Amino acid sequence: MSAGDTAWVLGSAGLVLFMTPGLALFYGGMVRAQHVLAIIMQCFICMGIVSVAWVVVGFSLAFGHDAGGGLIGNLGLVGLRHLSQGVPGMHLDIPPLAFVAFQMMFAIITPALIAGGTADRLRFPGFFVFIVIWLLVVYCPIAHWSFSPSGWLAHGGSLDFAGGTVVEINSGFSALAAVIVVGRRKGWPHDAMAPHSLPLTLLGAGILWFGWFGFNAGSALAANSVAAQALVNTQLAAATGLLGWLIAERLKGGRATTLGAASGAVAGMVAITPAAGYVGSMPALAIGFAAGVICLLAVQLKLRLSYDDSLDVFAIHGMGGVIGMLLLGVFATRSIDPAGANGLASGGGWALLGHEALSVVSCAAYAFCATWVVAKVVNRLVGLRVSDADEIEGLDTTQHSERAYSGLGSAQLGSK
Amino acid sequence: MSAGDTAWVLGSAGLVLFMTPGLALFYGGMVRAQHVLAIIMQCFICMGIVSVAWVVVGFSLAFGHDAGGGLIGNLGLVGLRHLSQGVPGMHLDIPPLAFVAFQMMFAIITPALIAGGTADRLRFPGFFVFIVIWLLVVYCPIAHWSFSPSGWLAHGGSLDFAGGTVVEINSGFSALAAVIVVGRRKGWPHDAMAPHSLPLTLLGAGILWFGWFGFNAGSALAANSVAAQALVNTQLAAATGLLGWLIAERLKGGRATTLGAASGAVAGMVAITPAAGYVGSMPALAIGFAAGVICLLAVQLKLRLSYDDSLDVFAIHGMGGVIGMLLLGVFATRSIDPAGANGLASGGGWALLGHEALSVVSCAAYAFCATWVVAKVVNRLVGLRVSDADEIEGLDTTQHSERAYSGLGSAQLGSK
Amino acid sequence: MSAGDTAWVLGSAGLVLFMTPGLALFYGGMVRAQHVLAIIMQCFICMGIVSVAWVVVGFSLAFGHDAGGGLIGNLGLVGLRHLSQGVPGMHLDIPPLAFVAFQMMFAIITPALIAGGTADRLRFPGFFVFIVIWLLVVYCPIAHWSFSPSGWLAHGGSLDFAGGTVVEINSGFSALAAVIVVGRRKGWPHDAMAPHSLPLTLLGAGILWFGWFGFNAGSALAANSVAAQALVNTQLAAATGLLGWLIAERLKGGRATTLGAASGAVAGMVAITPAAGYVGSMPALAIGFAAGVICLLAVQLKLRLSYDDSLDVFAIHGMGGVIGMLLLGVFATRSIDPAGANGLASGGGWALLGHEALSVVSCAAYAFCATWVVAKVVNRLVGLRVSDADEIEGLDTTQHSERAYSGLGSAQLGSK
Amino acid sequence: MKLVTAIIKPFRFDDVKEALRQAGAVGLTVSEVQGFGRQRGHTEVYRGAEYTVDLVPKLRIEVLVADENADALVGAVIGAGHTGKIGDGKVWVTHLEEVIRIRTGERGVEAL
Amino acid sequence: MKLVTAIIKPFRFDDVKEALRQAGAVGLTVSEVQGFGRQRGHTEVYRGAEYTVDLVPKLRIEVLVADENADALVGAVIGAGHTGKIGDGKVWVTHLEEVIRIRTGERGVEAL
Amino acid sequence: MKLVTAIIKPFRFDDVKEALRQAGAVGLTVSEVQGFGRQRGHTEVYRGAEYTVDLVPKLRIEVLVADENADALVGAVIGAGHTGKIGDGKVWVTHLEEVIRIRTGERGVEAL
Ligand SMILES: Nc1ncnc2c1ncn2[C@@H]1O[C@H](COP(=O)(O)OP(=O)(O)O)[C@@H](O)[C@H]1O
Ligand SMILES: Nc1ncnc2c1ncn2[C@@H]1O[C@H](COP(=O)(O)OP(=O)(O)O)[C@@H](O)[C@H]1O
Ligand SMILES: Nc1ncnc2c1ncn2[C@@H]1O[C@H](COP(=O)(O)OP(=O)(O)O)[C@@H](O)[C@H]1O
Repeated sequence: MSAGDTAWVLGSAGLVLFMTPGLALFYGGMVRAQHVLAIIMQCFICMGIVSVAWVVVGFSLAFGHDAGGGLIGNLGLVGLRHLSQGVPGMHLDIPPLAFVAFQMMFAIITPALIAGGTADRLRFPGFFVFIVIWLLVVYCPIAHWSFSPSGWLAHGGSLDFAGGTVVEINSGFSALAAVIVVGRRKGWPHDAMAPHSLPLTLLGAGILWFGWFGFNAGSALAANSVAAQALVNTQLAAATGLLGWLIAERLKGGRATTLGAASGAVAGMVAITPAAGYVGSMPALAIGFAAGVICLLAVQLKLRLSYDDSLDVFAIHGMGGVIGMLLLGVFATRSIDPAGANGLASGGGWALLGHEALSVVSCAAYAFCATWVVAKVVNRLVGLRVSDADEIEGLDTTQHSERAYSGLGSAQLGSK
Repeated sequence: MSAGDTAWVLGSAGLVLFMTPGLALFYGGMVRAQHVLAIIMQCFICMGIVSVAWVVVGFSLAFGHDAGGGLIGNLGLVGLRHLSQGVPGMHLDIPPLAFVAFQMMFAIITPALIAGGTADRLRFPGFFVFIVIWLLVVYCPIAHWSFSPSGWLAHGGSLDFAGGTVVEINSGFSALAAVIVVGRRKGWPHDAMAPHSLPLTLLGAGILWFGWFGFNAGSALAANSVAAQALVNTQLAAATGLLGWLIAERLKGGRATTLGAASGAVAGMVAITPAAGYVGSMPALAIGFAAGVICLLAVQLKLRLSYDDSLDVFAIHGMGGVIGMLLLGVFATRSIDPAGANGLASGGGWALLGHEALSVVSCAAYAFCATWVVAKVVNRLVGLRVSDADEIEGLDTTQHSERAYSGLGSAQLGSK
Repeated sequence: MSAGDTAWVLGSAGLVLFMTPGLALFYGGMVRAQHVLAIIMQCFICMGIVSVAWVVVGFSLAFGHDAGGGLIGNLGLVGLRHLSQGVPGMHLDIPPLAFVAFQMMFAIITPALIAGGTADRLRFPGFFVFIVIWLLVVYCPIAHWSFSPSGWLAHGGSLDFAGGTVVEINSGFSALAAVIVVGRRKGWPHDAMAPHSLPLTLLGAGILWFGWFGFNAGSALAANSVAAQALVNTQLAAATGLLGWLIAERLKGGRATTLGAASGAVAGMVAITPAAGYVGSMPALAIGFAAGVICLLAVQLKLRLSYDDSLDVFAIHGMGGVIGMLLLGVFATRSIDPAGANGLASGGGWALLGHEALSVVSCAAYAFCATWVVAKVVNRLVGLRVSDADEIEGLDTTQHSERAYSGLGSAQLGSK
Repeated sequence: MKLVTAIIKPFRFDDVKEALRQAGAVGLTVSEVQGFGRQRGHTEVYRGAEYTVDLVPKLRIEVLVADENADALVGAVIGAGHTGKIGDGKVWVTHLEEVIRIRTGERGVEAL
Repeated sequence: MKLVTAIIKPFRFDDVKEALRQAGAVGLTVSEVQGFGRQRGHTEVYRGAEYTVDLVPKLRIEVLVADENADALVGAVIGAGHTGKIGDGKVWVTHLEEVIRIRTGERGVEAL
Repeated sequence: MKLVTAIIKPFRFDDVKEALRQAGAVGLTVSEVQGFGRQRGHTEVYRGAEYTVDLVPKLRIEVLVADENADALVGAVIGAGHTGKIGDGKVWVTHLEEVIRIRTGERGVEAL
């Protein structure tokens, strides 16, 4: 057991956990002031319920011994039993619990990401139930496929360094399905729905950027040169994602915006996620840039196709994840991580690209379909959507009996 | 000396320091807009004066060679002299200065916590003097008792992994005493005093959560499996604390609130603090949940007993600390940390629970009584309470000549 | 290669990156609400463009083999080629890429610091071009001089632990030059220009404080006792900087302010930056205190000399850096870092002080003059200053087509 | 000259503004206010402390108008601001002695 | 119909609102304003730059009322808003030509 | 008694306030409002969605004044608020039936 590696993975687990409050602010700043607490709450509740579900059963489903076909783990590790024998199939020089913690943080932020799609119209009880079922039915299987050595995708040769499928494609396509089930916000797309506090969003973006070092470089599960490369790549892809988005804004005739800078950086980091420890620095620049430009274009899709993905989870995480997975098939090279593979541009031929494409298609399809079913069922049984009156008044007062900001006419002027 | 352990403890020291600005925002969001800078300032001044007092004399009082009876350290380490010979009684494989730094951050946040109790009515000079005396007279002795190997509680067999007594019970009961000395806010409990910015509070909660990993897992003083367990336990107790509080809110007939989520998570982390490296994951779930529910109920006490603990420091830190210490006596097991002990549920009998109860009672009593005396004296000599007119106008302009937010009628409209 | 050291440096790189969003908020809170996004954007764009420029050519200019005279590195490491052979002249037990990443974050925050001087009046395209040229023409040479073993200052015997010249003096004197070139804000100094959100500024200060541990202690490039000392010194200098500023405010007849606390802490950390790993804890207290007091006085200079350094970059970073460099010449001692030197007070005579003074003068002069030329050229070719009408309306809507806060009359009330 | 002042529900603003334009208003001034009336407010709860907030966010619109157009504007506000649910607000008309455009010094109808 | 407008100290609002209700007001509209007058403001200092802020936060209350009730409401505001210290504010009465309830189109006293 | 109400550009406030004082105003009340009129607003873009914001930030000033001073105050506002560019705003005068100082109960000119 290496103290250095353990320090790195524990620190990274902390960083990834910190991303979820960061996401809460990133999202919170983008919505209107009467809905901000609701979206923050949807992120925080994931920090609550997912943590519990993860140690009780989720970890076992994702990383337990394969239950058959590489599709899902068995229940052998339920309640974290038998963990002292290590994580099946993995050779870690860190305490198994450190790995459990690190992966727990991924399981937390993924459903929280989905909340951005359906922002400003969900009933809190419905969201709560949805998340629990979604975790077990959608997240755990996909995590098993891509992250567990016995998962059918990982075992088959697909690479995903830090969650391009498990976190990004998964959240993006799941958000799309959820958005279709719950329908558009009242007034969309005609009413203006400007972000109520961009400084909050930029703060959130800063936290996400910081935390993403743990997310990607921590996924090396060691403090070594792969981790260093992953960290550098994360930074570079964020940088070129940011630049790509701003340049595209200028080319489209507008000004460079701060929301664009934040969005582009996130898009770049999304795209580098599956590739972070498998590609060199120069390809990382390209991957980030491609994501910055393409995700900006993908945002416009929703107007064409008339689905109301409030905070563009599909465009940024779904499409960004696809871009990253495919470009990983192009740029991967064993010279960075010998445990990786060579992609198209590194003389590895089309094999890896094929594996990556298979991963993309299967994870996207499963996430979309399974989430559609889960959302439909929860909507029927519990109800996912607030009433029109509550939507107009705002989710904060109607779902949580709170107001985000108390100035005039605030509770200060109320009586007890 | 282990680089891995050193990296972990230095990083943890940073995380714990970061908790104090986090606390400033957590508290700042909960007060009204005319008082927000004052509470932030009270946190920042602890980062200033406590750091200095700590290296000059505080560290020696807490961790120096015992001056007699396990009650307090002697002055041998004043000014950090003789530190190269190590910290008396401790066998560290990290630089002694790393330990000094790590413990310094605990000494900073504890008095800052107290400020939540007396929020919105303290004179700044009075608070400043109070903090300095309090640190030396209340904090350093209790830190010696529980944290120093020669302290009478630690030596006697009490366990406190990361400060259930030193930080939590201490701040909670000290706040209670301070609140009684300075009296209620004007208008309390009749006037509405709603939080002026819950997003700020939730941000603060996110920072606290992140930092608490350093607080608890850093207290292992090594990057090993105890640290990993402590980190997992912190996460789980935060999660169930959050869930427990929200469930209790629902059972009481209300809605789940975001302030409740933040409060419950903090309560859970408070309670797991003394137990983090001594109990397993499943007990951690229970400890957090118990704290979430009980601390919510404890908040109501102030209305019954008519003391105005503005931000519920007693209910959350005092009671949370008590819960954690006692449940540690139940759930502790040597299987996690061989240097620990077995509690009631692990076949260790009543011994540990007795030790923990003794710690609770002695620390609570000392903190309450000593703080009461210190506050009384400072109030007499320097004055702790602002005038009624200043309290109505707000502490920010009257104590600090500043306004938190400048919009209309702001200085923008003033003249130079 | 040491996993512990690698973990520490990677973590530190993350911390230093996090300082730039922290700075964005620190600055953003201090400006008026119609300009806040512009200053945040100027920080974020550095995270974008500097990262790219750094790996493409900047790193090679700063840390490549000396191109002659210790003035600048050659192009041997362009695009991070040949990096596997290590960083010229340095003996690292971490992956070279970790060093590249760590230093990249310094290159990002330094130009971002300059933006505070010229706040509230720059055209975004002009700033963008300015930053790119400035990085290559001003930053990289100075980094080579002081940080590269072959740089003429470092080689000559000057010490600069973490960037007293490269980051602090450089940004301070560059800001002064830029401010002189672009001129004063409309209405300055007659109009009141109060900070629009001090909680944002205090949050930023908290992030900077946290990140500075990575900045200074990470500069040890190892998790050892030098790093521990650097971390303790950072904390102590921040603390006494804070106290020094507040005491000076009181002595001048005013109240202690929260902006003063934040400013003093930053001033203290600026001053300890070059000295962090070379001096003991007690000198660190003195260095921070001196910076807190002197930087407060230096702020008043701009009114005397009529230059409009909006957010006091010169007073705090320029002067703070000078103070730190000179006091390093006094207090440095080999007993902390054997690779360091003994200063005046440690029996080393005047030699080191002479070296430090030479560093100060040469870096300050070069930064000021070169930046003046660069700013003049960019101003002529691209235009650095917005029109009066845009300045009155605000940079956020005119440069970025965004508004920071949408309340009434906000886009919410606009139409699509 | 008259001043038409209206208190409306915020989410009706776009429609009311459009209706006023079509009824001939060339400008208006609007501010955020809080209203108390028949419409119920809501309850807020912070750590168990319940606050009944009986103030409801509204917008206050002022339109300067020539005497003969006042009725049309009042009609426009009623038409577009109407939802039929409690809390739609009020509109009232005041007589003004003088209206001047600051830019030109024009008075009366010229000032609009 | 009359409009009673009052500028008061914010912390008196709860009492003033209660007094108005007891004097027969069924509704009111309130907004945040800043006042300048005899009451001194305060000084703010940011990095040594001193700003004298002579504007003081106030609340502005508007109550529509039947002619015969105006005096009672004015009395209520004075009674409840009074602290006796400088800065208590002003109350004034304007004549209205028309008041309409948007929800129903009712006019005059019916509209209240 | 009269009430002079002015809508002005925010950055003219200091000058207008000073001019009003010199013209004899002892107090005033000001609030933040948004204006719609001839002055063009601006465009905002969020992730490609363009919003045309046609509301412009303005300040609304109210000054209570004795009948004979109203003209002087109107002149002061025009003089100091004038920039000559579109959007300088309006000023208007209303007749008041009564003005009372809350602190003392003084009425009319005494109340100012
Ligand atoms: N007497 C009044 N004076 C001033 N404003 C009033 C008065 N009554 C109502 N309002 C305003 O009109 C709004 C709507 O009034 P309310 O009584 O709730 O509904 P409605 O007008 O549909 O009967 C209130 O929120 C308040 O702003
Ligand atoms: N001439 C005026 N016109 C409009 N508002 C005024 C006028 N004079 C005072 N006010 C308002 O009344 C408030 C209180 O006035 P002030 O002169 O400070 O105290 P007082 O009314 O007790 O003498 C001011 O803050 C301002 O809002
Ligand atoms: N008819 C109106 N009623 C009320 N306010 C108006 C009216 N017309 C203009 N305003 C106010 O005056 C401001 C300036 O008006 P605008 O037409 O832009 O310029 P100008 O007065 O210079 O012609 C507007 O922003 C609005 O606040």
